[in-house]
Amino acid sequence: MPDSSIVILIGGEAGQGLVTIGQLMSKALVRAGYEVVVSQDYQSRIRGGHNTFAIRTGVDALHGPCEKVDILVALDAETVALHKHQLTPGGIVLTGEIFALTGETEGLNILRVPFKKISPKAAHENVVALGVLAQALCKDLGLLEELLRQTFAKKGEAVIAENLAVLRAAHDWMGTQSHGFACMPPAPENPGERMMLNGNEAIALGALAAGCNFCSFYPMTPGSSVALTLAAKAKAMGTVVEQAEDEIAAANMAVGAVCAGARAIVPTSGGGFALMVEAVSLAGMLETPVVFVVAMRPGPATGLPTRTEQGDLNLVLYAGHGEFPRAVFAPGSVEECFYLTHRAFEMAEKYQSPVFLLTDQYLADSFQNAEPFDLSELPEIPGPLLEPENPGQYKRFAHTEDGVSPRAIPGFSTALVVSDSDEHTEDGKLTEDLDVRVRMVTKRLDKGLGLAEEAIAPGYIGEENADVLLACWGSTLGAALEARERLEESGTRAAVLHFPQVWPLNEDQFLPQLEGAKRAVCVEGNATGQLARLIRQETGFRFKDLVLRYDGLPITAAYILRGLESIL
Amino acid sequence: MPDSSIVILIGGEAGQGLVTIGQLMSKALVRAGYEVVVSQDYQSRIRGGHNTFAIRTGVDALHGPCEKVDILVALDAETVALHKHQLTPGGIVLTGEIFALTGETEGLNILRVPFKKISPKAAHENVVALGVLAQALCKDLGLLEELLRQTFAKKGEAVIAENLAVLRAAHDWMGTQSHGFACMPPAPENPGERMMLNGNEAIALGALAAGCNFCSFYPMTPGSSVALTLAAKAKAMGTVVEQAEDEIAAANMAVGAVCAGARAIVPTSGGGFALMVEAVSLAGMLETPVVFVVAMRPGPATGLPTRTEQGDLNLVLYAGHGEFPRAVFAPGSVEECFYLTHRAFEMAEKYQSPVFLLTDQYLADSFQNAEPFDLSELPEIPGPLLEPENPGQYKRFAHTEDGVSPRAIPGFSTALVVSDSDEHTEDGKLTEDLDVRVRMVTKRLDKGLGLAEEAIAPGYIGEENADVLLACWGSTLGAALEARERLEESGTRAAVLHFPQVWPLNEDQFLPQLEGAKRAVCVEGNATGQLARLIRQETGFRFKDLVLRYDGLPITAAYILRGLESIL
Amino acid sequence: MVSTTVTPEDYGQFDTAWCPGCGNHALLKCMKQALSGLGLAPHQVLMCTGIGQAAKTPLYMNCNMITGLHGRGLPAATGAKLANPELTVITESGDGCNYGEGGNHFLAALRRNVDMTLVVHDNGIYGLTKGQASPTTAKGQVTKAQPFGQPSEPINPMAVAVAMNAGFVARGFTGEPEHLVDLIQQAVRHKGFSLVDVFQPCVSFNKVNTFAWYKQRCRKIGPEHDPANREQAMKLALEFGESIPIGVLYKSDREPFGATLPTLKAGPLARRAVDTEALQGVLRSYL
Amino acid sequence: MVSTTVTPEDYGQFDTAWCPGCGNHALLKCMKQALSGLGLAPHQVLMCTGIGQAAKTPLYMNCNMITGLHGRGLPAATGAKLANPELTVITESGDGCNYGEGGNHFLAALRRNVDMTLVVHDNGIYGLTKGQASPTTAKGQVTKAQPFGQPSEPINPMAVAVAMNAGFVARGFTGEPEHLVDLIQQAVRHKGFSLVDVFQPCVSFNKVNTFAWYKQRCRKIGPEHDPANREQAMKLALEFGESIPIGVLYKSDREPFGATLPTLKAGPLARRAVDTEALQGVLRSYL
Ligand SMILES: Cc1ncc(C[n+]2csc(CCOP(=O)(O)OP(=O)(O)O)c2C)c(N)n1
Ligand SMILES: Cc1ncc(C[n+]2csc(CCOP(=O)(O)OP(=O)(O)O)c2C)c(N)n1
Ligand code: SF4
Ligand code: SF4
Ligand SMILES: [Mg+2]
Ligand SMILES: [Mg+2]
Repeated sequence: MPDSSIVILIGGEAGQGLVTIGQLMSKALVRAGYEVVVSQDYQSRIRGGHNTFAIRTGVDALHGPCEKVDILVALDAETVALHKHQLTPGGIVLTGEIFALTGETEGLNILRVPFKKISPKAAHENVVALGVLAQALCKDLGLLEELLRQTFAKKGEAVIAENLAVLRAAHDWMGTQSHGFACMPPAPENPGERMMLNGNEAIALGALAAGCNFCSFYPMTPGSSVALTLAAKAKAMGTVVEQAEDEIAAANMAVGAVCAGARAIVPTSGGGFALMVEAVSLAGMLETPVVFVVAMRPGPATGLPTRTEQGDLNLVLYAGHGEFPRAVFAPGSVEECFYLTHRAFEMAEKYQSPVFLLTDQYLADSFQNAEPFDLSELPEIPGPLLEPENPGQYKRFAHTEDGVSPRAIPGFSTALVVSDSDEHTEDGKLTEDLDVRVRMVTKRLDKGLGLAEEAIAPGYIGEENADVLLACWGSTLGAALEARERLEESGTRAAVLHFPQVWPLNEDQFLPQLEGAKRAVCVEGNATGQLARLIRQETGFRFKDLVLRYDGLPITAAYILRGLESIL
Repeated sequence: MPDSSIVILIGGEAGQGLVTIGQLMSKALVRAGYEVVVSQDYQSRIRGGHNTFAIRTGVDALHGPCEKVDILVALDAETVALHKHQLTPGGIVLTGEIFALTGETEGLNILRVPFKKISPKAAHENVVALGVLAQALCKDLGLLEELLRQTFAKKGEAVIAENLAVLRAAHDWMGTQSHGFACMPPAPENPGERMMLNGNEAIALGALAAGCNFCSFYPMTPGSSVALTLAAKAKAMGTVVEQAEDEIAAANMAVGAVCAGARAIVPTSGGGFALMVEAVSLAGMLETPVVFVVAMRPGPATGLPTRTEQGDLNLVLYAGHGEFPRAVFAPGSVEECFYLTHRAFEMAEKYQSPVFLLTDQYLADSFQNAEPFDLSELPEIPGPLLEPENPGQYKRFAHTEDGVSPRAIPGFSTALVVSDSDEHTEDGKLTEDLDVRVRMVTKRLDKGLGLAEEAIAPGYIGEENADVLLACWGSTLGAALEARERLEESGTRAAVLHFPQVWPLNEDQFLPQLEGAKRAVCVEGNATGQLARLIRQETGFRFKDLVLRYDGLPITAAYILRGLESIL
Repeated sequence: MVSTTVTPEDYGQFDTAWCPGCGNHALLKCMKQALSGLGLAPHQVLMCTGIGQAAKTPLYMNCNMITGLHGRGLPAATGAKLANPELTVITESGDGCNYGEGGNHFLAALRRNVDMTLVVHDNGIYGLTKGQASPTTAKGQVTKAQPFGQPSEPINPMAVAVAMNAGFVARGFTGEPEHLVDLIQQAVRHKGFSLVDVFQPCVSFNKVNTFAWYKQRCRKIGPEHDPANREQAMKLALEFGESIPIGVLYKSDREPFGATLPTLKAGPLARRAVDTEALQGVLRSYL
Repeated sequence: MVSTTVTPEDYGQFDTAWCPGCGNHALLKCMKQALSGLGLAPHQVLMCTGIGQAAKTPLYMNCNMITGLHGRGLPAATGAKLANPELTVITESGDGCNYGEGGNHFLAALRRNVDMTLVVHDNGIYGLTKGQASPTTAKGQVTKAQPFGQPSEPINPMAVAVAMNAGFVARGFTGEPEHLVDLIQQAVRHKGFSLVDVFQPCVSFNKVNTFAWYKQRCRKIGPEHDPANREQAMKLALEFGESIPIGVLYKSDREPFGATLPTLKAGPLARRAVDTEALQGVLRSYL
């Protein structure tokens, strides 16, 4: 199936409102029944610079971002200069009238939108863009009108009316232009209710669905928006959201809160997570179920703080001094963000261990359509034990067959709940008895066996024994799926092996597929092939070929195909 | 060669001075020409509890600690109860008269030393033990007398005389006892000058020899004594030693100091290092040569703070968000501590990267004899560039063939030295240019190629194609060497493959040996086989057998042999 | 929930790993007395400590305990108290823990004013790690880590707390156990963050600030002092020489953290089930 | 080393990534003026910053620079100054960097009194991360991260610094550039740790503490105030309401860090070679 998607790229300076335009347009498209995948590219500054909001949309299922542009909405001249080479034949450029374009513009299908004329108030210029876009795509304004009504509901009827008038005027103006841009194919009829949200919002919602009621964090892009979403919904949900003085406090607060009965999430990014490494070890030792979200961005150090990368897999795999079990999830889509977050809490509570969600800037900021989440489908998550049977005999770290001890909470019974970060006896007190030490190490590692048994199998998409197998993890899924389609179209039998969980690995679930493929290629958003190394460590399987990206942009199907060209 | 060593184990409560006895006795033995390997076992408390100082000594080369005891110096009753089962036939127990022994003592060769009688002042009781020991080993008192004179030099002649009198009295008293303990064989004549020092002291000296002039640290057992040794020698050497407010400060101070011209070391232990993970990434990004010493102890969290383990290899390998090169050294003996620390600084400076030394409590506290270090043998370490040729054109991160840029220091010329933890241009300033990003990633990783080329080859001891190959790293060397000897004696062709550098690995240097062995066993002081996994990751070679120890005690030859029994 | 028949014996009696003569013994006793005197049963109390000699205190008494990481007692305590406002949460650990490694959490705790108590065993030294300078070690004091003398000015935790308008600021001395019991009780009763810095002689490593040294200097603050008077409190806080005032230096009228936070009003988090209706509403906001 | 012909132009002119109207522009200009006015050439100055909008300042001027980690400007600066006492070391970054993430280093810097200067761009907000509350955000101020209002009391850095007997404590305002240049110059000249907290309006995210808000409140401390008077300084420090004093609040007579440390006396570490003889002596002590 050739690519029938359309890409609308809105570009301009930070502060020009391009995210507002993009979000409203995306939402209208989703409501209309279209598929949407957004990728946002921005700089580490509040005003100025060059930012883009790219909406890829269409009727058929969409997976990842892509590089072409069909409609370029240029809020400044730089946007045209930087993106004109991405324009597809027949693509159009919508710009304002005030700025002079620099460089070669010949051959470009440029429409100068009279923003000022259509919208006398600068505040409504974004609405102009929406009206023009709707017309370009041959969409009627109903959904956008409804959206604007909702958006400005609090500002009163007058404001709504003003905006709607501008929207219509813009739509009408565009109707008078002959731009030759083909209408979008019609969306499915009665699409039903569809959600639009980004990866971090989906993580926040997954957490809420899992009963998460505590979030301690220190702001860090691109992790913060998980916390900000929880904060925005705190009034409805009662979630305690506390901004800590630093990441160390955020992590230790979560450990304290969970020990006292909370269900906690700690969102951050690589650099912030680096500061939590000691607390991760504490969670391992106290057997505290805390879910850490690490939204990756390119490092080392401050790196490219607003771009994307998959460079922190190793860090998360081995964070913490000493040895203890953990699980690491890596959602491949916004929808997976929701369900895997729920799963993360389930595994954390069940095995009383720190559990990690690895996402990245691309996915964190990528708005996508999703089927309404089905809460009834979600498994129950075991909770702590508020009232142990024999409070006087209660032992926090009692030995059991699977290493999991009943976890009581202080204050709800007369049981004393004692947790010591030193090696401890079953009743949680410091010990220097080295035999007890050995038993406790075994107890903790035993829980890892359970986690391994419950590991989610990697997804395999494609026929068996493909010529090319694209292995990937986390947010790279979409690009890999699309690359597979392109390969199949060009006659290469291709498959995708996607790891939504990268630890523990259970080789029976994927080694046959890897070995069955003629050529297995590992596709990762980093420079050293971290998953490839991990797979070799755990199974001995060696990827001869890697497609790696580490320039701060998300991997696209085209990027993978270019990479394969030099390999195959 | 059967084990001809003698083990003197001094046991008692913290605060009873057993370390003083042990150190003086060890030093006397070393000066006399004997080989010495000390292992210290203590608890996380200042007074009380049960501590031991075990001196293994003999004429033949000694490698590691061992489990038997020939002379048990029991400063309390508990020591007898806890260690009598380790006594070799003919072994003796030296105790005081005041305390009643509990439990079975039949068959023990117990000598009640009249401490009070020999030494009316309690302060001299330790000296009694020394005199008695010397007599038991048939040593004359010359060296001990000299040592006491040096030890008490500052306290004046009267104190010295008192001590010497007690020493002689104790020696004489023991002469009147019939204990049947065999004399030690004579030491080599004219042993020449020999050093006695522990692993952390050797690291400190190695650092000084490498021109290290800055140490920032936060106290943490067993890492602190590197800093304390540097502090003790600071008056002589001018080293700036600063106790930081926390580990984060310690690490960032070091980065700042090095950028301003210092050569810096940062000693800590796993939990403290966990807090430095972000700063490690900073050192990677700013290409700052900092040497981190991680003295391992059992985790997770506080774990067993005074015991030993090799559980932090993974943590150190992957510390830091993002990707950048590093080198990790793991000395196998006190002597190696010295030379590898020097090497660590050499590699750090040459490749402008963070470099790590992994040691552990056993080695940190193990006093051993060593040949006087030969300073003239040490290679020159490249220093920074104080006066760049063209100061106006200076670029801190200039591209070069090997990725290493001339490193200028602020203030010594008019060159401006600019370092940004964001991705940066050659002149060190923040950039959002993604092509520059790619070039800079490559530049940094290129340095890793140089580090790999210069990797120290693992030591291979034994014949080719051995029946059993014991692979190990760091402080486990001694036990492995001794286990090899035992195996050879019992007719098994055995070899040892020791990794003094665990990263980067260069498979040509060791894979043939691993593959050539009938049976390769990885011996590690942790519960998950971290080196074994790393080797599989890097080479595909899989150890079918592991001998792991994680009870807080150092690996001994006997432990390895017991482990092999269940395997072979 | 408060029973009136709690006795210090309910808090048990344990062997300790402390040195004979250490001030910690007295402090432990005072803590048991204070808590039982308040009618708090062991299961109503959660001690969150860091790591150090002081931080071992809850090992030697019956109570709920989280012994976490060096310097991180306060954040764990904060999390615990937010998770269950009904618990009596106390952080007990050393000067190194709270003013050194955990300095940032100390500042944050003063700002947050969560209703919990911090008892600092202030021995002017890093005890457990064998005698390096702590943030309260006097300038110039020689240790193995500071052979030229501690080069920095010690922190004055009382002055910092008063400067930050802390909820409750007191100083005690293990040599004045009754006085100390009263301070701890006032601190626990105070609604908001309470700091009790306790002079606790370390007989093994601090040969300067000995029992006698403190004994000679500590002077109980008399009833003439009004703890609401910040200016006077600051004066007392800055007195650190031949005479050192002990007692309650300062009490502010700040409301405790979260007094108006709707999210804290529904009681302990452990008892809250997911409000599915609210959640459905939240999900619908993304349609 | 001090040249007298340095001009602000020597510090260059660069495009910035700051918002139009941001107080940082004025502060940058003041900094260049202050340094050139002191006769310091760019290569004599090392700026060690954290991460944030404020921390970008040295990117926009000629000088040596280490832009390190968020909150860690001070320890890097401390290390650098100890390594080369001849450098003029300045840390410049935000309220979040220094009083939030880096709070512990702030306390330690006050204690150490290393001869360096800290200029805090105090905009009462986390600018770069888009407007969460910072430690100086007013209690109750609503942000996206604090929808119920910032729940904690803000830190009063002036009061903390005076309570800690800091070397040099001043407050400036970007709306009073000449005054600010003078403060920075005094701070750099002061031998010891100098704190200059600068009100710097963030036009994008702090709609409370605007330029006008500060302008209306800031009142220059007059010559009648004696900065050596700690009590008076504390009074000024606690004044934070309708009127806020700006200027030099406090100066103590503490000697700078290491004034008596033998290890710091031999000059920059980069110029020191290994003293082989001394080293041989050290090695011999292990024979
Ligand atoms: C992250 C970390 N750094 C350092 C240590 C080592 N450590 C344990 S206790 C301690 C100092 C204890 O001093 P203080 O808090 O004053 O308690 P005290 O022993 O004096 O009661 C240190 C540095 C540690 N456990 N963890
Ligand atoms: C360890 C770490 N945590 C968080 C961040 C994200 N971060 C960057 S700047 C900043 C806050 C900046 O606030 P402030 O210091 O006040 O500077 P401003 O931008 O207001 O000038 C934060 C939280 C980071 N870079 N590193
Ligand atoms: S070392 Fe000091 S603080 Fe620790 S137990 Fe001994 S006397 Fe007490
Ligand atoms: S966000 Fe605020 S502080 Fe940052 S540049 Fe803009 S106005 Fe200045
Ligand atoms: Mg202490
Ligand atoms: Mg700010």
